[in-house]
Amino acid sequence: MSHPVFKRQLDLRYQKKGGIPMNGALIGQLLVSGACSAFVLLLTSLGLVIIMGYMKVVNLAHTEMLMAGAFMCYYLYSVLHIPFVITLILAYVISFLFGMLIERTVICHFYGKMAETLLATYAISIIMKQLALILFGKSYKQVAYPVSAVLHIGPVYIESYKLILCLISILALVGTLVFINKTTMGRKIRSTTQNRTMTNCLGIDTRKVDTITFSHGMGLAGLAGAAIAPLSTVTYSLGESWLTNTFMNVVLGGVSSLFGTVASSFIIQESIAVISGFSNSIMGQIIVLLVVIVIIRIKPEGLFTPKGRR
Amino acid sequence: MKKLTRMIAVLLTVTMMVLAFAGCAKKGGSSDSIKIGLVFSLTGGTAITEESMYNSAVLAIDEINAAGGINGKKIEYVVKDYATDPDTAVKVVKEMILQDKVAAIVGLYTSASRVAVEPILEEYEIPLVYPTFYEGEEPNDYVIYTGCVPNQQGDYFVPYLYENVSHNFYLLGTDTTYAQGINAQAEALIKELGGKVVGNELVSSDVTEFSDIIAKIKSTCGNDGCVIYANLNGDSGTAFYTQFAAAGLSDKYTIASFIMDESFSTALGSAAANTYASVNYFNSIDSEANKAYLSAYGAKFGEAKAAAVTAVGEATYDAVYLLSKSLEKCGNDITTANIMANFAGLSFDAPQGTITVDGDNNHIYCKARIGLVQADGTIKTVFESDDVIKPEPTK
Amino acid sequence: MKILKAFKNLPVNRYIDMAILLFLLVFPFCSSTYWIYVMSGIMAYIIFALSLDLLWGYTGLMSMGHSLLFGAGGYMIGIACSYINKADWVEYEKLTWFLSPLSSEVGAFIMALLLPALISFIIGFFMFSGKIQGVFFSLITLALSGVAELFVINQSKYTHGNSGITVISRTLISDSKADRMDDFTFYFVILLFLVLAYAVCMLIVHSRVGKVLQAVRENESRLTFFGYKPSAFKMLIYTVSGAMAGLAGVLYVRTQGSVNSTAVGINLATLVLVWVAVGGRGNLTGAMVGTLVLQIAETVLNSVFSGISADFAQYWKLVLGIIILVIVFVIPKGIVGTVIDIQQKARDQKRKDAILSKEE
Amino acid sequence: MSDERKVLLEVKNLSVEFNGFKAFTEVNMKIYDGELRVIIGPNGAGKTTFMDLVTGKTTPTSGKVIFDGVDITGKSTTEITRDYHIGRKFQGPNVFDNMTVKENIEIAMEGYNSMHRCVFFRKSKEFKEKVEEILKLIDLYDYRHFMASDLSHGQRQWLEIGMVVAQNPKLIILDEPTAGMTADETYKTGEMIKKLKGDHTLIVVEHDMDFVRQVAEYVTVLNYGRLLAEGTMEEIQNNEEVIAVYLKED
Repeated sequence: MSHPVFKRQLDLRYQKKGGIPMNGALIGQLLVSGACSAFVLLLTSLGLVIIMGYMKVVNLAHTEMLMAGAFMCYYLYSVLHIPFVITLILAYVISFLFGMLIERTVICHFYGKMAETLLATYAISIIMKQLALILFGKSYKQVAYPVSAVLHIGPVYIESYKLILCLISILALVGTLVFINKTTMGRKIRSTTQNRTMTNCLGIDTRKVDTITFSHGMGLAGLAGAAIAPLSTVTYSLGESWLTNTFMNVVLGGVSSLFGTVASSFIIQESIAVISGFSNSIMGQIIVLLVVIVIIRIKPEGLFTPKGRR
Repeated sequence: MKKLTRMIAVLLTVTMMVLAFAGCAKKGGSSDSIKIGLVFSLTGGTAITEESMYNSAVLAIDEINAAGGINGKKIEYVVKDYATDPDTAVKVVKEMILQDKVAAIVGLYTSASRVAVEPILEEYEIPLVYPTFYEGEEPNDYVIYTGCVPNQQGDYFVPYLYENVSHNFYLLGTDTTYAQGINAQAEALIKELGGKVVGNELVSSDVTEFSDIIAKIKSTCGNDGCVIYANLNGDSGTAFYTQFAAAGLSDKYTIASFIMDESFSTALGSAAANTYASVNYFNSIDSEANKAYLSAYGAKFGEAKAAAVTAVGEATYDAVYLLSKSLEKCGNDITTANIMANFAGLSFDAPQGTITVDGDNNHIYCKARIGLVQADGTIKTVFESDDVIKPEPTK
Repeated sequence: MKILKAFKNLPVNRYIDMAILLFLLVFPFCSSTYWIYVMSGIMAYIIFALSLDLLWGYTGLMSMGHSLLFGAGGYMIGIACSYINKADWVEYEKLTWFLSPLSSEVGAFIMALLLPALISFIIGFFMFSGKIQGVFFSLITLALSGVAELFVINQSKYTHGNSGITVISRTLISDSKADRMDDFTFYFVILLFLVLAYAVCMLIVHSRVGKVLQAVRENESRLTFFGYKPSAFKMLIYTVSGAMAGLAGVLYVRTQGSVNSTAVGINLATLVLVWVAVGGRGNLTGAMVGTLVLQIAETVLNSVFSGISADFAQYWKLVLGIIILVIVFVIPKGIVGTVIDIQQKARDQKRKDAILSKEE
Repeated sequence: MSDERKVLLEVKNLSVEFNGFKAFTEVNMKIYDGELRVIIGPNGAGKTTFMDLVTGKTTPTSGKVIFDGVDITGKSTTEITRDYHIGRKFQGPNVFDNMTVKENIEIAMEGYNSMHRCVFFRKSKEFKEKVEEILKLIDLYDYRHFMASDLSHGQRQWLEIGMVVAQNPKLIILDEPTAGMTADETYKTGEMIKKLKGDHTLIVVEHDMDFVRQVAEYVTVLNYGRLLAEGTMEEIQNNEEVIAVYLKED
């Protein structure tokens, strides 16, 4: 029979702990860590938000694109020793082209049909994952940190690569904002979202607009995948772990505003970080997700929907 | 039009009928061979870990057949993919039992799949050889467990770490029954030894971002040095090692993990260096049996793959050999009762050293080993128990 | 004669329904035990798919987390079984108050239907009174399913964490091995439930409530101008659908002999959407055909591919993905949806001709 | 028109503002039982706002809507439709596309819209007859098994009129019932509306002046959210203010 000590401990484990003595330094550290995680989450959900917000397509292949991006990072940076910055740019470009291919061959046939796009992107995600399994084999692949220094600011530390990730995240966000709000193409994208028929009547090729939007979303996913590759190992199953978080983030942020995504990334990650400081991190995750749902109930369009038309 | 619709209906019915009858086709086993079933995740979340298991099983079968088989009979095998899904595991195990009429099954990795198929084994009375180290359970009458259980790992691991590394432990694990079990065991042992548990935390298996946990570790462990007892699965585990090293904490604290194995360490490189692992087999064991095993493995599947052979791979190799020995003892009277009875007391000179099946609980006597991951990704044995240890799966 | 004429005028999918019923009735007499077992599981999944079709196909509520309700039903049986049979991992003495009905076998069965209904009622009340619509409903249900998976794994005291629970298979209510039916009998028990579930679905969709639900799908805001309260109808159907998904969960768990966290997870939730979409939604038949086709395809592909060679085995999922993609391309309305469309068009043409000739 | 007739709908000092924009300002209006009232006015005159206010889609900033002697200001659309019997036809044909014509009418039928009425619903003979009658009224009897989406634009407009009639409301509000119709169809619609006049009170909002001439008895003109004029068709046609507004439009 069971060892008595072991049994007692088993009972103990149900009164879950995880709480540790809190102090100012730890809270500061958790806030900083939370912020880093928030930027990572923002980066990984950006592509999803753009495709969902501007095209009303639920892209289930998004997380598999992250996985593909991570593999690009592995083969370009770790195997071919291409400089990291160029690797990121290449990852974006390749993913962009891949997105273009997918959009032109598959997605473009199903606009306005949510079920069909869902099914198509689901099929694509299975195919991508299985192809990765077959082509890249069953092993963990490591991408070394491009920079490894750790910065200390008072009692708080931060890894330099995390800072770079924040930077990439901000650049991707700002780049997208500039692209959407300041360029002609961006104007076309916004007007297509507002009123497709009207935009079409103005002589704008909405099909081209769709292709660009989708490809940009996929490109961002590939970029994000490449950027997060060093954080973990690269495997064909990398996408799975991001599914819940990225979709949840989009739900809270609302699909109509990128600022909403920024805010919700921070709300989710900071609260998980702080709550997990007091209790265990799984309950933290569950509580945050439920709170998110309550918030959506009160503001059904997501936290930050633009107030009037601009 | 009416005709068309009717034709469609008829066509549908016919296709379904054909399908149904196709399912009826029986394969059966022949008189000069013994059929066994292999079930591993060839796709799905744990396919990486299970690759060396599958390969080792095939290697062992080929070796046995090359040496003349079992009492002159060749081993024939069917392989099924359960895709890390317990429901699929149930389905394919039933298929192997009912359609392929296998005499015994070797395989499975996740606890969920083992738990799910146990009722089927009981119902159809087919033995399963389960080659994975796991959290321990009340032994099932139809399962032979060729992996080690916590009392063959943790009972030596925790005191070793206490003596050689630090008295402070931060317990971390994926939210699985396995990690819960071994972390609870560690907690009890640490208390008995007089050490201190400074943190105890479970994370869900899809967490690959450890900033906040690393922050907590840094804050609670302070400057005294600490063992991070991190039993994290798959992608989550590799992410933790990587980020822990990147945060520059590897010099201050030491990670120790049951789950660390060669498939991790060869991939992680320097990020895993100087961390501890504990299991009954390491790739680097310096014995003739092990060399023979690895060179045969390397010849068949490639040298690079041989470097990533893990304890579960070796346990599968043992599992097939133990099964063949048991079948051999059965002679021409291959029944489940005989197979199970013959396992008791069976010994095999495995790559890890001699292992023996404990007739009381269907687990194996094996040595406990503790390894230190080197910078090149190999795991060097730093401790080995003097003798084989009796398995206590319900402890 | 009248009956014959009515039979002739049936929509084509009713013929397919009859073909499926005939097939399911004949199937066990000409198949192996293994296939009887596989088909039992598929029939449980069909009930699950039907419950989603009520919600998605008829009411237009695309739940991306329907497995939450399926798993809730399954877990009720699991917890009851482990408690009653004192599984070796069970360390609690008594069930908490809201799980206390699980201490009896019948109580567990009732709970397995009521709890999913209650959960879906609460979620429905929460969302529909708050005007959460469209993609947000889908995403929230998706997230809930994800949360449920975490929760089930985390509450290992009752659920045995990620390892899952073993239950007595092939009984309906009893938790003792002695009451186990053989595969053949149990197959017909499930078939009976399937026919019942199908009858309930037919009753609902052909009733006025069903028509109102379709109107909700078509144009919810217009419906309020006819004096309806769409949210009440949505809650009603979500609750019914939840109970039905719970029933499917019970039957599936009883077929498999175990329940684990994948039963509430996102993976199954997505799969059931795929089944319904491949078959064609909004006609019940599609849900059945889709589930049958894809589940049989999955089983056969896995079996055939691993039969060819082990290295080949890893391709089966790839082929499955390609099949889904091809289906979505060639027949975006789903298998049955397309067939119905062809028939509808032909009938419309006939009616148009009739009207024209009358006018002349 | 004598003032002794029963007032069915009365709006008192009704105003509404959207973010500072005054869409409707202090309008007073009375509509009598059994009357057919046509409301005209240029774009942005507040016609749609008026209908939204009456049917509870928009809540007024100030003022009151009194229907059949009861204050219905601020009540929900469902309540107003169900308890006070106001039916509304929308501008574009707003029907249930993937349902048959007959099903569309059946859904709309009066008195079966509460939950328990729906659950315990059985098709009575009267019900069937009423549905048939309406189908014939809107000239879609032959098309009853067609999907609403397969009908022509004009037929869809009629279908929606039929649906509103099926509600058997005391007051029917028709928003541009002839929009997008051919001349023939428009005429047919006019006759349909005339047939309804005896049994129901109707408010018709319309642009097409030929059609207005065909059906109108008494006309209200709105402009910039204010009441511009009221009177018989003849009076309105000679009203200088109205002419000015309409000329300016053209």
